[in-house]
Amino acid sequence: MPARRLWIAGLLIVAAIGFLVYKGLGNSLVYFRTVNQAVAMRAQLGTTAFRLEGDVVPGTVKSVPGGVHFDVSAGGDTVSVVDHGQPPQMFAAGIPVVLEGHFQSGTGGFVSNQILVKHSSSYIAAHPGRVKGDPTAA
Amino acid sequence: MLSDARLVAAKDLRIEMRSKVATNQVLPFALVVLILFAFALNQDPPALAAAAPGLYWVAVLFSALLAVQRSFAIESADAAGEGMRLSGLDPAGIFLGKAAAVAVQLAVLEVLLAAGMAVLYGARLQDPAMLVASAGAATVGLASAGVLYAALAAELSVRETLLPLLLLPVLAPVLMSAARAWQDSMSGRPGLGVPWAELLVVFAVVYVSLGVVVAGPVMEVT
Amino acid sequence: MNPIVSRRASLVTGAVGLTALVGIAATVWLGLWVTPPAVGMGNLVRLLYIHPPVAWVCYLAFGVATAASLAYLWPRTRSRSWDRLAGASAELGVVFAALTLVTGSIWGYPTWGTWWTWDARLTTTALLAVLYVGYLAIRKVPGSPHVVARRSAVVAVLAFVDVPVNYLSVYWWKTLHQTGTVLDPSKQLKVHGIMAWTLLLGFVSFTLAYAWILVQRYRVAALEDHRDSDGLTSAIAERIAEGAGSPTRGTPSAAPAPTVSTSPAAASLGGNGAGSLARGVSSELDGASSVVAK
Amino acid sequence: MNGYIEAGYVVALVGVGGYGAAVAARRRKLEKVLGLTRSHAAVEASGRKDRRPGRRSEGLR
Repeated sequence: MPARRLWIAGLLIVAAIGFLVYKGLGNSLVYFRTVNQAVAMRAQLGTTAFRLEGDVVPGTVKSVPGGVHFDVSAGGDTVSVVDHGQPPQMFAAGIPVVLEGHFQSGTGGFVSNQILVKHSSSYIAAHPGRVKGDPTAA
Repeated sequence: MLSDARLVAAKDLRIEMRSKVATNQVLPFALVVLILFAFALNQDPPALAAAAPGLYWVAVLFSALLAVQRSFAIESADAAGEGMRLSGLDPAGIFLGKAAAVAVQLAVLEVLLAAGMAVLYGARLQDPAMLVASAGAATVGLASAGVLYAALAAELSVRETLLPLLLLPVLAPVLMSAARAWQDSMSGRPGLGVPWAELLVVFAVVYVSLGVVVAGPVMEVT
Repeated sequence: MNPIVSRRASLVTGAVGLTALVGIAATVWLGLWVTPPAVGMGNLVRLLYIHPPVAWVCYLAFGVATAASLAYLWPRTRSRSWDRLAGASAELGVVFAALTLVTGSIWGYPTWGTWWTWDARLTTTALLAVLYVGYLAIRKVPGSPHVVARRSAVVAVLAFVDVPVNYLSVYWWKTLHQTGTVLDPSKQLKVHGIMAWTLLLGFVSFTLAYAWILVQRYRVAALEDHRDSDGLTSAIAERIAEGAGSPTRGTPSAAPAPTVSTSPAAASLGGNGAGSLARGVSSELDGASSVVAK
Repeated sequence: MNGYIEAGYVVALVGVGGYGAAVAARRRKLEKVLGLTRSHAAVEASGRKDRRPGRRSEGLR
């Protein structure tokens, strides 16, 4: 194995992975689209299924027979959602959620089949008194 | 390296032209798979059309498995493989040549399968440029990764069962990306599929490079 | 190489095992009873002390397996010991990958609301487990030791490509899975107080448990090789003794063989001898010898 | 807590512990079959300094 070839192959691999990192930072391959992205691409998305991510707007959650109504917002846009399913245990106002579903053709609302709760990787004690110091200060 | 590759590729393709195993067995197999999917989903034509890109690439994946197995089966007769490795040809050249030959066969197969899909599934082949570009990258990826693993398994008594276990997980990203790229393209939104096509190119570059590097140890005379 | 372990080495191993046991017990106690519930997650946070450490060990195990495979492939460091280490570590990696998937799934249902979703992190983790299952399968295919070791080493190195992709998937792609908790590139620790310490203890304890099991698994591999080559060595020794007879006793070639205890002779047969034999004559003869030994 | 957390702990502990115990048991059994014991090992170890495991190059490679 000539050393030069090893170098070229190695460089190609690094370049390919580097390209992936560079593009990935632009979030081009998506598991979900945020609300503002989805609203911007509404015409392109049509009624095809995709995953929508946003924060549940406090005060908009209403239980209806066979489901729940609420608004999600992200990046300054808001979409009203109707979900037909069992919201998970951790579902609450103010938290980020990922919704599996599609836009409704007429109303512009989003029909969701499943709510997934997306939580951050921060873990903050619920009872600060039990832990020394102010947990929000660290 | 490249002249060795050309030599091996020409040899493999010549053997395929004369033996016609690819045209008489692999291609009909792929069509049978395509028809079986249609049987399984025939009560729901819209679902079949929607699932067409995924089913198409599953059929291509299985055919690729047969093609790379065939690519090394032709070396097993009369210890031709030993001869090739002892001939002083560059292992990286052998790898590239075999991968190129498999890629050519797969490309022909993909064109015929796509026509079959359009007819049998009622799928619309929109944006041919995007379809061809992503399929090209996917084919190079399938062929290079496939030949690499087939070379590893070529000498084994259990290669028919072991190769799918080793190879299919490796090829899963190609299946996923190619299916997504084609889905976006066929539903008239080629823009959405661009990142998936890029991922296919990355996969192809990585496995061609890896193959050139590890071809030596893989094809070492044992 | 040597399957017999010195007293000091086994004492160190025992200490590591004991520390791991105590550490895991302490992690469980702290995790289930002492640490507070978290904002948002409540008590569901408690799997934090188990799931990430198990996932980390999975990376570590595949990393060790790959490094050992590279050391085997590199001609100057080629040794059957590296091959055994790679096999042992990969098996642990598969076990921990399975546990990562199961604990993650159990955590995902109450927190996310689903047992499984095809986001990049989960998909690549499942892929990783399958890739190394394939590696373990190719290790089991019979052949001369050198050939088996070389081809499986190549498979291990190729499979490792998925590990960095898996780790970085949560940054490259938007995933449901949260980003890294401890090894976060932004270097902002997002876990507080005793929760962070418990998590750290979990990482250390599971790493030690990995080390202990790895040593055990490595010894099993060494002992199995020893057992498999034992029969062959003693058979050869008998033949030499037969052929030599009394007059030629003391010739340099025959004398050492019967007196040497099995291990080094077996090792050189299994490693050096078998490899060159296979290259020189044919791989079938060599394959047959290891079958006979079993 | 609601069962999920406990289930997660049980799976992880049984998995790691069970696998570790199984491997250790297999090691002990092999040692017994091969007649290698720790005391035996100590005696043998004194006489095998020159046969330490180390790099074994594969000849021609």
